[in-house]
Amino acid sequence: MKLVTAIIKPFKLDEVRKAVSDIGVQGLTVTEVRGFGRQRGHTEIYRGAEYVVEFVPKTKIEVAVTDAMLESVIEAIQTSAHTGKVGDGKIFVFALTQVVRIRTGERDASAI
Amino acid sequence: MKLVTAIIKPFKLDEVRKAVSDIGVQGLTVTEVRGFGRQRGHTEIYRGAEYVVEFVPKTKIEVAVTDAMLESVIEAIQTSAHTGKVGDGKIFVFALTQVVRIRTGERDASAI
Amino acid sequence: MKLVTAIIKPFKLDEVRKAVSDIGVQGLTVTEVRGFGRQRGHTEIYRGAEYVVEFVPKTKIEVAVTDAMLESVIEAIQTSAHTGKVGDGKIFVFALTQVVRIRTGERDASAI
Amino acid sequence: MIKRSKGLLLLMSALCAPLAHADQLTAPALVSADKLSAGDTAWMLTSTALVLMMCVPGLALFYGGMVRKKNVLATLMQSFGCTCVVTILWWLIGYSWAFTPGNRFIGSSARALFGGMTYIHDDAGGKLTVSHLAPTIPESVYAMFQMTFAIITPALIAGAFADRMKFSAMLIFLSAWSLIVYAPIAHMVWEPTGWLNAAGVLDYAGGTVVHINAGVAGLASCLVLGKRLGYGREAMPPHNLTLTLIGASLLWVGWFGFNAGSATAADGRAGMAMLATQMATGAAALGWMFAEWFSKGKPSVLGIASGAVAGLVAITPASGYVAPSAAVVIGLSAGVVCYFAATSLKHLFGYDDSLDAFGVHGIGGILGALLTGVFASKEISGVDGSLLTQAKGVLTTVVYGFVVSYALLVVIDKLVGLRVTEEQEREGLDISLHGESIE
Amino acid sequence: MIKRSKGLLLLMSALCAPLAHADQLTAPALVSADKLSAGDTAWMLTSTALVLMMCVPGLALFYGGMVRKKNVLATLMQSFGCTCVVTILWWLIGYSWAFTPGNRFIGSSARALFGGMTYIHDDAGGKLTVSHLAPTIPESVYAMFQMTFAIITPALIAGAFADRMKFSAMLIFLSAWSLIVYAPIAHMVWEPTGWLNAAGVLDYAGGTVVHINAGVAGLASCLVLGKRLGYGREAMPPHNLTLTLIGASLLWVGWFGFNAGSATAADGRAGMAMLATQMATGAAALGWMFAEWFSKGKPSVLGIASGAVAGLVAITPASGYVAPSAAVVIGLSAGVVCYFAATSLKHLFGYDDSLDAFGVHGIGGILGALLTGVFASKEISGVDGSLLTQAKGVLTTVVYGFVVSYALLVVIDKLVGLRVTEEQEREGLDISLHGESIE
Amino acid sequence: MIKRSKGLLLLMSALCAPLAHADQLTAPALVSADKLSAGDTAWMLTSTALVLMMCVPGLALFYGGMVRKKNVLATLMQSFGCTCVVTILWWLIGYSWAFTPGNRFIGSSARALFGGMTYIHDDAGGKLTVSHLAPTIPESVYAMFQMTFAIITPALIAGAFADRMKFSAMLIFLSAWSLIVYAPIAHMVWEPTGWLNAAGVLDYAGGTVVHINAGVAGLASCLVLGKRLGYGREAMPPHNLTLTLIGASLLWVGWFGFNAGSATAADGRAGMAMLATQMATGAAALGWMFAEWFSKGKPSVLGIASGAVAGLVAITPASGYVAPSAAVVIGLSAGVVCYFAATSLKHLFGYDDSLDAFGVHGIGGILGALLTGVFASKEISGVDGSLLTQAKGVLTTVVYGFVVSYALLVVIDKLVGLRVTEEQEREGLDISLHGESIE
Ligand SMILES: Nc1ncnc2c1ncn2[C@@H]1O[C@H](COP(=O)(O)OP(=O)(O)O)[C@@H](O)[C@H]1O
Ligand SMILES: Nc1ncnc2c1ncn2[C@@H]1O[C@H](COP(=O)(O)OP(=O)(O)O)[C@@H](O)[C@H]1O
Ligand SMILES: Nc1ncnc2c1ncn2[C@@H]1O[C@H](COP(=O)(O)OP(=O)(O)O)[C@@H](O)[C@H]1O
Repeated sequence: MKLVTAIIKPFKLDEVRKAVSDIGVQGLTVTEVRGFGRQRGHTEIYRGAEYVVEFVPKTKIEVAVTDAMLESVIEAIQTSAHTGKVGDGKIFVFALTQVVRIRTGERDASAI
Repeated sequence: MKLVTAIIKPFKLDEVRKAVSDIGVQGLTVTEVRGFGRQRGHTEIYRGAEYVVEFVPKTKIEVAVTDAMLESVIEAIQTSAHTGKVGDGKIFVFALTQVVRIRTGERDASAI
Repeated sequence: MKLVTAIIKPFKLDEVRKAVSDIGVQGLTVTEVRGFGRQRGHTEIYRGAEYVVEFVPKTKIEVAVTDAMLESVIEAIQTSAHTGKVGDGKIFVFALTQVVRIRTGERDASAI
Repeated sequence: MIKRSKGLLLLMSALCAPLAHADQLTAPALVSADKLSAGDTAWMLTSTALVLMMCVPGLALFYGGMVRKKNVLATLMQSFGCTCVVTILWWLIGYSWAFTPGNRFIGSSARALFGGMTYIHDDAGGKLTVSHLAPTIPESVYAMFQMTFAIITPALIAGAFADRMKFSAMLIFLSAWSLIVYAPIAHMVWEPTGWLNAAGVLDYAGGTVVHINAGVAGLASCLVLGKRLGYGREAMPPHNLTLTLIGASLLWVGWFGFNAGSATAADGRAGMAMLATQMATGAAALGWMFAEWFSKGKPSVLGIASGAVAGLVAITPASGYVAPSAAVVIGLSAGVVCYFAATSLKHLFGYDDSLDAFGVHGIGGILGALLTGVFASKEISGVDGSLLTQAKGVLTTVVYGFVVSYALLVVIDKLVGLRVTEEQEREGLDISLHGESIE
Repeated sequence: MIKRSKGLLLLMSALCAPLAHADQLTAPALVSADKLSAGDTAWMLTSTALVLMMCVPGLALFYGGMVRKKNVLATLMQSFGCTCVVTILWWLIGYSWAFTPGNRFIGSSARALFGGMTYIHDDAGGKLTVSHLAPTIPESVYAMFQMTFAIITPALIAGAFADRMKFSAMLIFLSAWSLIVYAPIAHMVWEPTGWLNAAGVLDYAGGTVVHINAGVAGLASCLVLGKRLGYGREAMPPHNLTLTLIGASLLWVGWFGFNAGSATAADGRAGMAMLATQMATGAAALGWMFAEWFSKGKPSVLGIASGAVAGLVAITPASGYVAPSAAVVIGLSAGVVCYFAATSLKHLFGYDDSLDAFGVHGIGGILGALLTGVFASKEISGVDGSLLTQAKGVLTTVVYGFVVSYALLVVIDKLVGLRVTEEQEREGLDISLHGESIE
Repeated sequence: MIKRSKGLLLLMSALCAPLAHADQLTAPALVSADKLSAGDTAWMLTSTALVLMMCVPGLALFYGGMVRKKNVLATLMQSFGCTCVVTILWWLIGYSWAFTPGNRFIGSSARALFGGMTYIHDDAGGKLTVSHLAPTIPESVYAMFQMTFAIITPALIAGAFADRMKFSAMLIFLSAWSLIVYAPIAHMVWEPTGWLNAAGVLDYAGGTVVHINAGVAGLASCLVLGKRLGYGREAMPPHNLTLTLIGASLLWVGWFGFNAGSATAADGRAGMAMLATQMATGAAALGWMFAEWFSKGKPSVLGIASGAVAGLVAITPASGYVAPSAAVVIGLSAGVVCYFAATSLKHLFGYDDSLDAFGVHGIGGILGALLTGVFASKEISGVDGSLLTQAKGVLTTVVYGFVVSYALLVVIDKLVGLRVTEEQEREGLDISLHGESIE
């Protein structure tokens, strides 16, 4: 099993969620994050004091998937989160050694 | 070493924290997240415009543990976070290739 | 490839960001988290009701790096986030099985 | 009360045809427009606006900031909804039952739907009705001014049952309470035919009618409703004391309309009432702050704000009767006493008066009502106070208010149920009751 | 309007040298200081402060809480900026065009830069100018009071084009609108030489001049500007209804200055206007709340607050003309009608009146203006209402206001562009236009 | 100042037994109740409420929104705590030292604990004391009105030492400052026996006494305390400008009580003062906004709000002396000058006047005081202004205020320490000093 983590542009969240649901993903977890990268932040000025806000708001999505589904999920995220402009974000894939569903105690594949 | 990540119901945080402390966990990290899954969200209506809020507030707990403690920690989380109702959440386990304690520079097991 | 995750003191964020940029890190992702560990929280009292806030605000940094850069990045974070006081935080390293740049579809090393 | 403008009236009557003195009225009456004082009317129009501001947004914010984030909108909704409902009830019958002559316990229905309350344009003679309780201002203004008191009183109760009462049940309860508890008590204490008024009970601006009354109703409701889910186990810190401090500040400012407005005139008595209000509030806020500082080690924003409100509550019955220095004493004691009431009393007895409606308004109101008997100055008010008479007023209100409120709640619980479900309480009232949430 | 103080004036004139009655004035005039009423002046100074409070912070918060977090500061900026710009324009020429005698459509330039508006110190004779529309208060106070109306009206329009208009373009539009639309309409309806005033159109406090006017301008602007990016697709829930409720509450409180202040005196008519305002607001808030409760299953904070504002809007033209019970009817209908206007109408026609400037102020204003013709009481106001005459006023304003606003917007769009870029709208106006953000 | 009601008084005295003219008083005196003007009293009661609202919640929010989230409650606490402490000090001795006749530098102790300030009920003759500075309103009202000025002045200083001063040390400093700096300066400038008053220094509502005074004390405190931890290195953006805008708006609204209230009457002079206040504020806000827009490329919410406050500050000494058009000029210059003062001056000299107490109140106050000398109109005020005389008042206040404040701070630092520890500052004052935090 793998955990697919994607850092995307916030306003893309709904599209991505739909995209992965469509290919059978049952659940995912979302975190508001701030990103630093090629995409530039902005400058704020308060009474003459300038603050360069290097970080841009991003949304992080985590989806646990079976190895079988991995590629299609990556595919779905990449196309739905894509705008072609700098700052579209990244997808990171990790190996999951175990998954447990708290409610039932089910483990691994059946717990996803 | 492993990193145990659990997505739980927010009001269960204290119980879970106590449960893992009791079995000797020294520290953990908590993040507010939003979850999408079998548990339904709610609907908000503002002047006739309906918004289906698919995401439900969840709390994410991350605990780095030695392989030896892994099972007991999973056990502790699963029982303390359990309500039996849909939405109880998931536990994900990852392999940790390294751990460093910033203050001392200690590495791995001793750094946890 | 590896993902380096560091839990640091919030006011250290800028220093750490500079430190890793200096050694060539192109991007990173930041999350506000709450930490529980050796560092004590504080107590709040509202009309006689005492609340022990066990958690202290922390900042989580995630940096995807090539294996080649791993050590230097850990090194950079550890020195820049270091105050020597309890609560400096931890660095966790995970193996990354895949990385994708959403904008271009590039994969792995070139996507970081 | 005899008005400052009497001199002027006399002067005029000396010139014009002699006319009955406004202050001889024993019931609302139609008078010629030039019997009014524009100055008094100006101040009472202003006072009305100030007292409305106390409830919305003042009280709404004071309470809203103290609850958990998931309940803030529901808490604001309680104050706002109460404002709207009582407005209608006051017009329906409340004003008439409270402020028209009647029997010893309740007024007549003469002013139902504000019937008979008139203003006749100058072209048609320039007459209008005035209340016998405020002969130099239009009755419409007096009815509005008193309406704002009728509005904020039930809204205060909500502090005791925050976070767990159904909005529907609350509307039913507050409506019934406003008519069955508030109106009669207001009549007994303030209308000359009321027996407590006749008995000489002093309540300048509502320490008894408003605060003790709301306080004991609050106690009744937290007893009937029970504690909040997880009370004592889960942390329930105020989510945003910025709102609470804005609320406390607007309460303070608005209270000038409440107390100085109760002079129903822009005169020296109003000035004394305002000054006493300010002194007591400052003293009480410091009293609470230092009591907390010494006993807990830190002065808190919630503490100083609560202290200010405690002082405002305690000086309410006394303002207009006492000198500034007496006000300082009243305020100081209110700050310290209410500090212990709010921080210890409820934990001692174990009821969940969530936002201390009883601890601050009940206790502070009782303290103020009694001290009014001690400090009332004949020079300022023309009357002497009596601890015993005051105690009579307090006791009547405590017993009547508590018993009837308790009964009402039990009945409504049987009929529609008072409390939200466990899931609703867990999810928060904002989403579960109102389908809204704040970011 | 003949004042309460007439009696006093008579009395004095009987003693002093006979002097022209203030109420015979047909243009601003210099009078002796003792012709003023301190009571009326006190209330009008207060009313001015109350109406300014309606716009900042009242309206600013009412709107600010309804937008998304990324646009809240920009929304506050619209109200605040409008306040400053209109202040200058009113001094420049606005007041003169609106409130000095002129032709049937617009006033003269006699008071440009407030020229001729004087106060002469007692040492030099103690004289000052008064407006023929408010002879018992200083002209400076009347001009200030009316300025606050001129300020809030364009600020109301912003609700329709929230989240997408350039701040620069907005300043240009509101400035032009204030002079080309507001001033003439105010003159036509309120200044005796204005043709609608002569025609007998009743508008006590601005249902036509302020609300219909702003409402149709809002409709025009959301038509010209088009919908918000992602409208209908993306969720755009209000980010913080706490602010909206504070705003609604301050609007309610301040509206007493708006309506009761329009009596330009502290008299019985002002009292009736205040009472009517309160009754209508309470009834409208409940009307909207229950309409929503029944149709959607939950009463919302946004709903009850919107209902209150709808009631305030609808009673604005009627207050001072109608009895309290009539006000309840007007309010109730306004609550229900505006509920459907705001929740269905715009979705029906598919325009994006983001914060319902038209749905609440336009519709509510029209309803109120017409019902004023139905419920106006001769006893209270000395005049009879006529549905037809009212309709004439409504139609004129709707047509003139809509057409000119639409034209203005199209022209300004050509000149400087009305709308922000897609990136700016996406990032949020706070950062993109003002370089600021809230935590 | 001779009152509008003089005409009426004359009329009455012509009829009744001749009585001394209120305006001949040189010290507080006992007068018959019918010597008062209900209209003037109504306005002064209102003004008092408005000025209190300026400090809490107005100033508290204006400052609270500008600090970092971890310090917002501590900042609110500074304003609220100051309000309570000064209330007690004013009663203790402050009022007496400031507003009773004494020597050239300070008043007598005749009114300590408000002793001798009386109101005698009509039954006992209907007499009361009035101040020689406001003979047509009760002395209690005048003392309350002036108390609100004494309250907000030290609260303004807090803007300079935000985020780093101990709450305990602040209470000690502000208390001492209120008695040793505020009271004497108020006496010198406003009480006839004060030498600056005798010298003809014009300060209608406190440009010198309040703003210059607070501004230089602020400068002294940020010099003594030093910079905030991480100043210049770490970002310290305002955490929530919504609060700041609410605060600025309430300051604006409340300032009508401050300036127009300083007429101590509801007359034409008050009207002129209100109008001048509005014009200057609008002009200053636009001045700052455009200055920033041109120099930095964007108009900001913090900018327009700061500009409004700068205008209010600058017009404070001039209102009541100048015509509306002069007010526009004063406001515009204040907006532009303070913009540069707040954005460049402190970076130039490198002191950390955190919220620009000196940059806005100090500079704006000095500018306004001097321009009052230039624009004062004899027609309106009965007196001519003199730049030189004004400069004398400014200089005295700057030197006295700065030196004494500096000395006080150094002494208190020695005694109890002024500054929090580094850990406390890092963690935030809300938690470290008050044990509270906002979500
Ligand atoms: N090496 C990295 N480690 C972790 N997160 C990264 C890394 N590089 C980029 N990110 C995340 O991806 C986001 C987008 O990256 P950016 O370089 O701005 O654009 P792009 O993805 O189009 O190259 C960043 O804001 C950051 O949150
Ligand atoms: N495949 C997944 N990947 C990541 N997070 C998930 C996944 N499935 C569920 N979750 C998280 O677990 C939470 C609970 O899951 P849900 O399906 O609602 O109930 P249950 O865990 O009882 O099956 C979700 O809100 C989401 O945060
Ligand atoms: N076992 C762990 N798993 C996950 N996070 C941890 C763990 N131990 C500590 N942390 C994180 O590191 C932070 C600092 O740890 P702490 O024990 O307080 O100080 P130190 O890192 O100096 O030992 C904690 O607040 C928590 O966020």
